[in-house]
Amino acid sequence: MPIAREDALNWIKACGKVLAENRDYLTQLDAAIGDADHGANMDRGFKAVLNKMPEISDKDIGTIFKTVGMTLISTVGGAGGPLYGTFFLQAGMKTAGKMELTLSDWYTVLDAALSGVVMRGKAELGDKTMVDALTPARDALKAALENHTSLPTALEQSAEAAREGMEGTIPMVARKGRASYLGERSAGHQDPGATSSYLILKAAADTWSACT
Amino acid sequence: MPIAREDALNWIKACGKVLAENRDYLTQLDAAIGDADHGANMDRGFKAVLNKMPEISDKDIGTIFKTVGMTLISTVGGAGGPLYGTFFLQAGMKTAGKMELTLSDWYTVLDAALSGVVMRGKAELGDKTMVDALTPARDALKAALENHTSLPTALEQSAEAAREGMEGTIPMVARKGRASYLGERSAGHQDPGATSSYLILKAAADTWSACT
Amino acid sequence: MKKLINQAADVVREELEGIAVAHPDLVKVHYDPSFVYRADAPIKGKVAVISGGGSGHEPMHGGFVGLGMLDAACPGAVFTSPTPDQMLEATKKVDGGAGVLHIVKNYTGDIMNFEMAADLARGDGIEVEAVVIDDDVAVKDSLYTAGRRGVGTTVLAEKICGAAAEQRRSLKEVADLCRKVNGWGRSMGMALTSCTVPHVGKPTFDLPEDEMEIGIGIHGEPGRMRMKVKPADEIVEMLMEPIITDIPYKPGEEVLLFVNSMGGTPQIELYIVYRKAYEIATKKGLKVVRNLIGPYITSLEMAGTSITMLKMDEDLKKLWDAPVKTPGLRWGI
Amino acid sequence: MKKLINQAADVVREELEGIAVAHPDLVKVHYDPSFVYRADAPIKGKVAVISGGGSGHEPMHGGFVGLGMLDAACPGAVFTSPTPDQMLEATKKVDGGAGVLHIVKNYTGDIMNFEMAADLARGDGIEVEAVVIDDDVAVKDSLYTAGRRGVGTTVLAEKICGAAAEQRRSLKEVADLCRKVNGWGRSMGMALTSCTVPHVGKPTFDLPEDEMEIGIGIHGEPGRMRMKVKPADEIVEMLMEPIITDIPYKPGEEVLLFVNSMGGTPQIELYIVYRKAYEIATKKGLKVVRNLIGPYITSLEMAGTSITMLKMDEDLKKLWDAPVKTPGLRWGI
Ligand SMILES: Nc1ncnc2c1ncn2[C@@H]1O[C@H](COP(=O)(O)OP(=O)(O)O)[C@@H](O)[C@H]1O
Ligand SMILES: Nc1ncnc2c1ncn2[C@@H]1O[C@H](COP(=O)(O)OP(=O)(O)O)[C@@H](O)[C@H]1O
Ligand SMILES: [Mg+2]
Ligand SMILES: [Mg+2]
Ligand SMILES: [Mg+2]
Ligand SMILES: [Mg+2]
Repeated sequence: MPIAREDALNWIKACGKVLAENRDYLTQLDAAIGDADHGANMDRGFKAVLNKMPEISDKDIGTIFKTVGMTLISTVGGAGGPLYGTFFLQAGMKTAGKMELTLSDWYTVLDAALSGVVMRGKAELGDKTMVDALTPARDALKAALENHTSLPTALEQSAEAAREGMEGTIPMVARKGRASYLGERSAGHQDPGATSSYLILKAAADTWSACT
Repeated sequence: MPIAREDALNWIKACGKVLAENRDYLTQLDAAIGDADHGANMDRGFKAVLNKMPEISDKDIGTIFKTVGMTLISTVGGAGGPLYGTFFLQAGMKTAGKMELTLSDWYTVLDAALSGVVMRGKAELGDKTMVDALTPARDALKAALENHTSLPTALEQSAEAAREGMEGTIPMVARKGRASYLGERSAGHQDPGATSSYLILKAAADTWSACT
Repeated sequence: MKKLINQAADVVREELEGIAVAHPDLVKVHYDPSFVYRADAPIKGKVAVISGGGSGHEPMHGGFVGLGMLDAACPGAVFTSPTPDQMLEATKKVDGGAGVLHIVKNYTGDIMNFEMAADLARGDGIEVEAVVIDDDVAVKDSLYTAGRRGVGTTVLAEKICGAAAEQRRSLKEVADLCRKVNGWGRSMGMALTSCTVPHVGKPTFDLPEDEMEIGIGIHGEPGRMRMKVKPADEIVEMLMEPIITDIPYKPGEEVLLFVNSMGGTPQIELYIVYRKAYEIATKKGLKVVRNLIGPYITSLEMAGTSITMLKMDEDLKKLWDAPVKTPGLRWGI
Repeated sequence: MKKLINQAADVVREELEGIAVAHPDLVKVHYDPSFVYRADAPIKGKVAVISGGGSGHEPMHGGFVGLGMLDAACPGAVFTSPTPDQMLEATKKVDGGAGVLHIVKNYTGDIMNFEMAADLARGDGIEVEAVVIDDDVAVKDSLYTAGRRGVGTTVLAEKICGAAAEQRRSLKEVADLCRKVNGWGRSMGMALTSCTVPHVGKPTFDLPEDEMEIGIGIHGEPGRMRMKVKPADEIVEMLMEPIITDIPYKPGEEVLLFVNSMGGTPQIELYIVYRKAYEIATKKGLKVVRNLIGPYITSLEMAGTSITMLKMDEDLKKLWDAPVKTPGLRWGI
């Protein structure tokens, strides 16, 4: 079966869980090159999202994603709020009215979500931001689509690409976001936003491993 | 020979030296039950006194002591300034015009100096102040006088009584000065002012050990 | 972590509750979304000046709400910029029909959240102008990065623009004035200790007993470089040099000199810093005609200081001297 | 020790130099002996109000010199009361012929040094009254001890007596007023961290990461007791209880509530403290009609807070509201 409404809901729940678990880890990464709040911000936002679950549990995937986006925008703040908010709003636009998603749909979703993030934050590849995790993840999906890879494998490859992208931020000198103030001192640290992006995409791969 | 002008000057110099050496020790004692300044205060005061030495090196003992008192008053501040200032002013009154001091003179001096301290600070024996070192020192001198003890021995006995008085402040609960704010918590600590008083009287015994 | 707080999660809300009972004559507090606003808002025909940012910088911004300064301020979580709905609701609450100026510090999060709020407010028919403050010379300015941070000049811009709005200048005039103040202000800061974000519970960075951070911002982020602690005079030289060599001060010009505590540095030290900063400015031929000394834009309990210089002209001097009555800044009334 | 200072021995002098260049319109600084005095002193026919004490409590007292508050302030070494010659010279400098009030905090050193100065000044033909402030309820009052310390009420007394002197009340009236304020004010403080006296170079006391001192004074002295750190609300209860149960507050009465930072506690925490203190006062039926929130009587960079309550009447309210223009406190002008 393709990714169903319930699967989408489960993914959001899984995001909430994994971000709560990694709250201190993300904050620690942000303390090194930022302001020590990324974990708390994401956790606060997804806690608010989980509180909204009852309202959206019978809605279409577009409404689900849009609600997640709106909730993140009004509860996260900082850079993460508008960026992840836009990510889910864009995902919601591409899935308006939909009750299930194929691999090709998911590619369209991630591509639109990433474009939203880039449009909002104006970061380029190599700026040491979440874009450095999201872009290879999107590209991996595209390659998987072209290679007719199965959905679970494609999701795994996408998450793996995000992980590599995330690790790839370590040597980078930040040009966007708070880490950019540190100049050369930002090198040698993993970007917190790239890390939360990886966690979210990994949660998708884990949650949807039985989808086809 | 009795205590001569030069001996008096040498005692003041010895006080300056011993208080500089014990600056940190006195401050440490004051940190425990006061405000961590007694060492710095006494050292600042006696440094100013030493700067005045050239002016008074040819003066009588009364002028020497009076100048020490005035200088301490205008440079020490805190409780120590007025108390030791008064101590030396009173000593100066009893030695006005004098070029040398006998044991009996010295007893009169210390008695007057102590009375000045008590008048100014209104502390009683057992209040955990310098009075607890000065009083037995004065009493020891009196006993020595009555027993026709030699000057050096009398001074040693007086300093030893001051030391015992100083140590006797350890178990006391302070009723005067800054340590009184601590209530019961002031017990178990040696009083800084009693300690500086002992150091000053011990310096007299050491400096005047060859006097008769 | 030792702080006079209850639960880390309640810090901002309880602070707002304190402000509400402390200054009912000056400000009111709105919760969910939370913002502080002038007790007499909206003021018909007056441009409203509002700002916002993460909490932990008090008195900025909530302490600057009142006559002659801000009409509203939106506090985010500690060191986290507020959300668009806070800025939107505050904008609606204080708009007196003459438009609203958003004073935004140049942080990616603030920029994005405030942009969203401005778009939404414009959608509701409110005229909004946003001016971004980016005065921190510790950060290299560049088209390819997030640019300079907004720090000390923000306080001065809020005072000056608030006074201009009080004179009933138009939104465009107040916004242009704000851009002028930003163009004429430069800041740099340093830290002797880290601060501790309440929900983190431990210092953001470890700083050995003999080291300091130079070129810090106001969010507990490490600075541009770490070095051995130096005497105050040398530290002040390190901060003043980049400020003065940057545009736009020329000998003979008048300046405002602002020596700020990062929160934990007491006033006795600030005056030692001011003394040297004044000496350096004067030696360079600048005339210090106004000053501000105290904890005005802080980073929780961080020990350290920042210095801001603002070039002054007659208009700015008059606006600076104009009456201000807020919990955090008051004179002339 | 990390501080923004040069040499420990130069701290007070350099601070005074900073004050001198920062506020030439308000105050002048005299060195050797050192004191800060009103730029327009002496004021003919006005009672002069002066105070003094160890340094390290800034803005008290030097920051309170100016119109409507002190005519002069004498800074001693850090935490060491000034010497008689400082108080004498300051007294002579600001006496406008109507006499001089010495506001003295109840510490043995301050009492003795100020007494000597008053005697000398009287010898010079100047009328001097001295009023001793002893408002710290952490210390048991007793005839057999040094008595209570003078803490937060001092700031309030200086403001109120300064306003009364400005109205040209007589020396006796201003002194009686000061005694009334002292009788109506009560304070208690606590510390989360010790402070470090510059010339000592290490903290006065060691306080483990999970402990606090309750009932401290303003000289870095340990408090009445040490205990585990508690939530802010419980701490405030521990401070408010002894203040309120002491004379002289009755339900229905009006009070001024003063929440003070010991130096290192930032404003965000002070408002959390204020919120609870206000709640407790209100629950006891007291009407909080005025307040003061900030670092006004500090203990270097110590983290902690003190709370002062002062019973108010119509006269005190008017005097509190009267214009004041000093580096550390300003309103109405
Ligand atoms: N301009 C940008 N474009 C994309 N991502 C960005 C941008 N600026 C910052 N980020 C991401 O946001 C993350 C920080 O988020 P967060 O800590 O929540 O916000 P803040 O920096 O405001 O405290 C960074 O690690 C980075 O991945
Ligand atoms: N009333 C008093 N009478 C006699 N000695 C006193 C009195 N009060 C304080 N002292 C002495 O002064 C000492 C403290 O001096 P110092 O630290 O210089 O002054 P301060 O207490 O003002 O900081 C105490 O240790 C005590 O011996
Ligand atoms: Mg962050
Ligand atoms: Mg002492
Ligand atoms: Mg942030
Ligand atoms: Mg002292």
